[in-house]
Amino acid sequence: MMEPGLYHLLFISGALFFIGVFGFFTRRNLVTMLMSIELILNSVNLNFIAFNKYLWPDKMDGLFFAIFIIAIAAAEAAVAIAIIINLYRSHGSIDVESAEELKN
Amino acid sequence: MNELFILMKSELLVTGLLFLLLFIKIGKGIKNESLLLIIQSLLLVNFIIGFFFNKEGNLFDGMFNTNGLIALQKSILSLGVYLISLLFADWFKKSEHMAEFFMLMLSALLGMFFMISSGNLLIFFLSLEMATIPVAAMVNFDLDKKISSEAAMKMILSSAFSSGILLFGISLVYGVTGTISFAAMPAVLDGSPLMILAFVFLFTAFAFKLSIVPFHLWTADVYEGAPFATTSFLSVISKGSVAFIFMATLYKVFQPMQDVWYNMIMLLSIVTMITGNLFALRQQNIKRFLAFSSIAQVGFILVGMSSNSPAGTASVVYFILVYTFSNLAAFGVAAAIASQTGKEKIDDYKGLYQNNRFLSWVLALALFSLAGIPPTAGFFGKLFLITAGASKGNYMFITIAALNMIISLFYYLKVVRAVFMDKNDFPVEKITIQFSTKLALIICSTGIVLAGIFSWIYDYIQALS
Amino acid sequence: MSGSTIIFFMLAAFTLISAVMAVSTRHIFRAAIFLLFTLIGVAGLYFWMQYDFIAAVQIIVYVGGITVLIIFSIFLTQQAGELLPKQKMGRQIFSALAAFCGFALIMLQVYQHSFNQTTATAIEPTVANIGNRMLGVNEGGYALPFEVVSILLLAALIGCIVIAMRSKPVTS
Amino acid sequence: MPNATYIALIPLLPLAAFILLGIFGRKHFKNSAGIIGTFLLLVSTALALYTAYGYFFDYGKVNGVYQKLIPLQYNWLQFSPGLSIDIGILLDPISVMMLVVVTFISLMVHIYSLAYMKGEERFPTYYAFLGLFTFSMLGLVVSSNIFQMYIFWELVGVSSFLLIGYYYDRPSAVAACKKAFIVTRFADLGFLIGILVLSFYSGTLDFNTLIQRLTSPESSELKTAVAASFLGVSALTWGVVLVFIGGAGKSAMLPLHIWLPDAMEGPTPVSALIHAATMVVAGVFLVARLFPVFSMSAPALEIVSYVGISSALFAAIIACTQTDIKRVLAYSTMSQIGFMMFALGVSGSGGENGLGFTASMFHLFTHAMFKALLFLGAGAVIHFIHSNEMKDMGGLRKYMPITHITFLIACLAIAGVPPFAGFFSKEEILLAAYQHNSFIYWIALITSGLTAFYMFRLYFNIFWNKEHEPQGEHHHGEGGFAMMMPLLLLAVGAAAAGFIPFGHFVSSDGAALESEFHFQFSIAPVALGLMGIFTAMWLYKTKNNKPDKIAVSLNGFYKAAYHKFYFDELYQLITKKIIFNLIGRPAAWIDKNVVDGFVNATGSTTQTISEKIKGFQSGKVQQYAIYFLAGVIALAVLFIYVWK
Repeated sequence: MMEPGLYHLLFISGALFFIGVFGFFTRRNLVTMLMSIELILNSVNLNFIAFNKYLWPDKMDGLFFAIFIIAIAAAEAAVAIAIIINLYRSHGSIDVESAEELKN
Repeated sequence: MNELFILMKSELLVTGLLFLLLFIKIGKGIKNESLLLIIQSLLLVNFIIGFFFNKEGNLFDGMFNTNGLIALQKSILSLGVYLISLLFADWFKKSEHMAEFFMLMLSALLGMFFMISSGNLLIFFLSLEMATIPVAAMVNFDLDKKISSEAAMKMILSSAFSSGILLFGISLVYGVTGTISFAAMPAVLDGSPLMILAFVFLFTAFAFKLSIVPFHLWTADVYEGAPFATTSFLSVISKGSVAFIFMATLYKVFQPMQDVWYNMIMLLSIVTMITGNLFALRQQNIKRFLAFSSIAQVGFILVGMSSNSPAGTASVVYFILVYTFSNLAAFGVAAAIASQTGKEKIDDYKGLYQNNRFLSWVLALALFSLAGIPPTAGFFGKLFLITAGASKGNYMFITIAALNMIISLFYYLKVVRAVFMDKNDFPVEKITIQFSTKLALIICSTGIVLAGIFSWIYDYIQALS
Repeated sequence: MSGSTIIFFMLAAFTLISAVMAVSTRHIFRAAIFLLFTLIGVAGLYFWMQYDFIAAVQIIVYVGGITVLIIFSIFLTQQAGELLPKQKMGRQIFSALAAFCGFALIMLQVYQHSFNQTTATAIEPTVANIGNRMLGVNEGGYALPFEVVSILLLAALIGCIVIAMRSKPVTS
Repeated sequence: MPNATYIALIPLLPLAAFILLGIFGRKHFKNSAGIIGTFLLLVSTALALYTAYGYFFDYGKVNGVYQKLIPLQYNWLQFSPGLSIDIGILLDPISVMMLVVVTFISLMVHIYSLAYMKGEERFPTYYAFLGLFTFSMLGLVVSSNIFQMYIFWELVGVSSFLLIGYYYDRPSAVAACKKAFIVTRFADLGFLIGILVLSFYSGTLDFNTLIQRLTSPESSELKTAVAASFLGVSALTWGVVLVFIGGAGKSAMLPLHIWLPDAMEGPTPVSALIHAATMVVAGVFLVARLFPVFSMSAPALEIVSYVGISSALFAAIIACTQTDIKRVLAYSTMSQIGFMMFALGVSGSGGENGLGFTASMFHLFTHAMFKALLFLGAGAVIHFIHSNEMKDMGGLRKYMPITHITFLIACLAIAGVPPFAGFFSKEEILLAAYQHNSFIYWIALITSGLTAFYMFRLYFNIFWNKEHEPQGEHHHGEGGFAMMMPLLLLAVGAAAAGFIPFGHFVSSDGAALESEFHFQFSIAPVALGLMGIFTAMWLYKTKNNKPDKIAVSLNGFYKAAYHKFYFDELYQLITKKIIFNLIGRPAAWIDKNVVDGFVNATGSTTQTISEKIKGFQSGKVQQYAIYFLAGVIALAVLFIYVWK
């Protein structure tokens, strides 16, 4: 087996991304869906850092992108959790299938 | 330093407004009525200042760009926000958290300003999120309604998923090209399969925000559940801003890949128009109806966008201006009716004309404009889009677009017929309209009529693009 | 096989297995803990790449912030000991298929692509370098995004407060 | 040079009437709306006559050729340096003639409506709409730019929509106006695309430049337009054929005529305006306006002439069987417009060849007179009887002498009996057809015989046949002076208009065209016409059962014609078949008898499809995300592997 490098990291991040996507599709609990989103964002961060390190170390674009993504993830998670808690209070459940009144 | 204040004047002004509101809220002691008046006048000032001290230039190593066209686009968005503050006065006054609502709306607007001006994928992504996350909170503002929180949940989860896809796309673009700057990108785009893949990922984020089929599924649910003020913000301001930056990105950054994106846009435009029309036909709720009709309108915007020419830019900007007037007028009328009677169904609109002449005429005008019937401005808007799109010589595409325009007549006329001609034993009773709402409806109607007749408006936009 | 390689593969396996567990276990607390492990695994990968600063941020913000937030929300919304509801089999299969197709497509393209590479000298990702750029306004400076994010966080804060601070009971 | 202000006032005065009455009419001019509208139009008519006098006898002619003058041009929207939308006035023989026709007929309708529409609740609205309608048509005829014309063209559509749906509390009126609007918009789509094609190849929207660029043999634009082809047909032909589709829609040519008979739901004076001078002749005018370009494409001209002749024959046959008098007149309009169309189709451009063009315009002119007269007369009859059905009429000659005489004049004119107006124009058309295409000539000859027959069938059924029995109610006579004056004026026109040496004024190239009389040539049409008249007289002059007997013996054909050759049914059948195969649920569709089949069927197809696809909008956010990802993957695969 060769020295681990860019392609290995891309494999990990791709796998992580689609594990997250799978979780997002199948989890019925809203909080666990949010957790899947965090997995997706993490995989993207991994991509950025890997590209930064192995391909473009002359600038730090990828690194900074990753830092800002973490900040955005925090903001998004906070608002999402506020919304989920509010939904819990009005619907009495955080099952995604309990909130399907709007359709067609 | 002086230059920073001039180039970023809109952004600084909106930030200033945001903090002013924050301090007012902390200080307390102001009634909703007077606060709303203050906000409205500040937003008007914001709109007016958009026309002064415009300069071309960039800041922060090209992360922030501005020019006459961008300033005009910002002015259109400011106008929309100002109209929203007037239109839904009734709802604002009743709301407990009006100041917060405006703070969120202003921060979303600020995000859109940065987005339009962005010269780099990072700032673009951040401002896109900034234009989304506060809106998700705004969707939840009917705090005592179940559907409002359901809509907010759908919005935040869908948009988080979409940003995940977008970010993956951006990371691939970064990996392939080594840059995230818009200016440097065209030179290093290689059109390799991985690049196309990355572009598709990137593209879908725009498609999501613009509600292009098949990335539109959240739209109608969120529109229906959200309060009217948020719905109209989403369908007009949010869509407009994304359309602007989308166009700029396609024309400037992805110019080398135009063969790919032309086909993609053509395909999705056709699918979007058809799907939007088909779904609009069967809607009973006025918000859902307008949601799907706006999806069909986006299909049309894509027709103009596909032209990849200054004429395309001008036609899209012009159309969005007209669309702002028409759609806000339609939402304004619907909100006025809903806030006093709670009626949101099209069947409830039967015989509206009997007691509410003014509202009926404004609604009819707005729908005619959306349907593109001359001599309303909507006709010219669609016409310019089609003419711009036709410059590519793809007549099949243009014919399909024009056919869809006729199909859309069916459902717009259906509503107009309900309002004017259908009989109803219990029509909507006489509705008292707030002064500011009336003012906004008059501004919108005037805009619908005059934006078509005054050719200098289009000439002005064209001169800038 | 060098020690660094072994560490890499262990980290990778740890991350991916935790991630799979995080999306498949039916105990919600375990899911949260596996998520934590995944995040730590990713932080480990950053360390392995010698990007210490980002690894530290990852641990502080994710592990210290977001995971705690998630666990709090679990406390607020979930009865302890209850298993998560099961998704329909059809949906599970279809989702797995879709995710796998996407993964295969991306991997196919990535492995077929020969990436360009810079020849310029690298900048070490030290805290000093990062700090200088974070607040720089010239080439390579990130002051503007920094400010934008700060306003975004403010807006998110306002949004959260309004939504969570509800006084009236739900009517319909 | 003409004075631009006067000419601009011609369309602007009716617009002023529209704005004034539309905004203030209901409050301030409840009773005086009619007078105001009529007065403004009177001024406008006077100005039009003045302009016509000036153009034809003073400044219009240079070296024996009528010039195309542009007294007013305002650059409205500049697309690119060469391409702009202007608002302007183009004066040439046909537009000047149309100015006179439109204002005159509209004035007659205005005066007539003073009495006819008296006491209507929305009287001011009615006059406002009439003003808008007149304004749009006048704007259309003077357009100097093809795009300006398109805008007015759409405005004509909108205002006819408003007028046909004037009685908006009648469901049939609502259905009719919707049908008219949507069918003509389908056709307008052809026009719009045609404009795009023509302007794309000519690089201009201005009529004069466009015609010049696409007709002069050495121009490069013409060469590219002829060379470019799509599906084996040159771009030039596509362009003009698409424009013709627009014209055919407005002019109710086969098969886009389905809206016309239903459009009778509007008030009768409006029908007079639509049929005589405004909406339906717009299509003929459009072809005439672009005639030089049409004449560059032989296939296009052939399409025009065959569509024209088949509409003429088809409508004449249907008209023989209708019992609603307004429907008879509607089909007769369609038939006469068909005459004008094929006259254009068989014409060439310039000199002696342009006989068809002159004949067509001449017929448009005379037809305006007698068709307006027929409709207004029919309006008087309906006013008197309170019914549209022939069976309720008969023996009215004693009760309405003026209407009777004027109606007779109009019938003689349309039947082509010398020396009434229709004789001259129809004869020219037949001559043009004879010289060009003998097949069309024979069909046209038969049609003109049929025309005489159905018109006199109408005439005898209304004024002779059985005796009228006053049913006790008090009779308000024929209607006042306001209703009779237009009839008399139009009767003078219908009787005498034929003596105008029309070819001197209007011809395809502006130079005078001598029209000759061939005595021998007119024998056949006149004889056929008289034969038609006498047949009608024999059948319908007195009450008898001959028509029924004939109907029985011709059972199948009569029935087919009575049902408009099952045209609506055919439409339904075709659409149903398509839906059949698409959805596979035949049974539910068969017994559903929809009147405006095509429009409704399209509507319900889309409705059904939209019902089918609602599953996509399931309300499940995870499903949305799956579709999202599927869309991403599909697009990526499509553009990476398939569509490179």
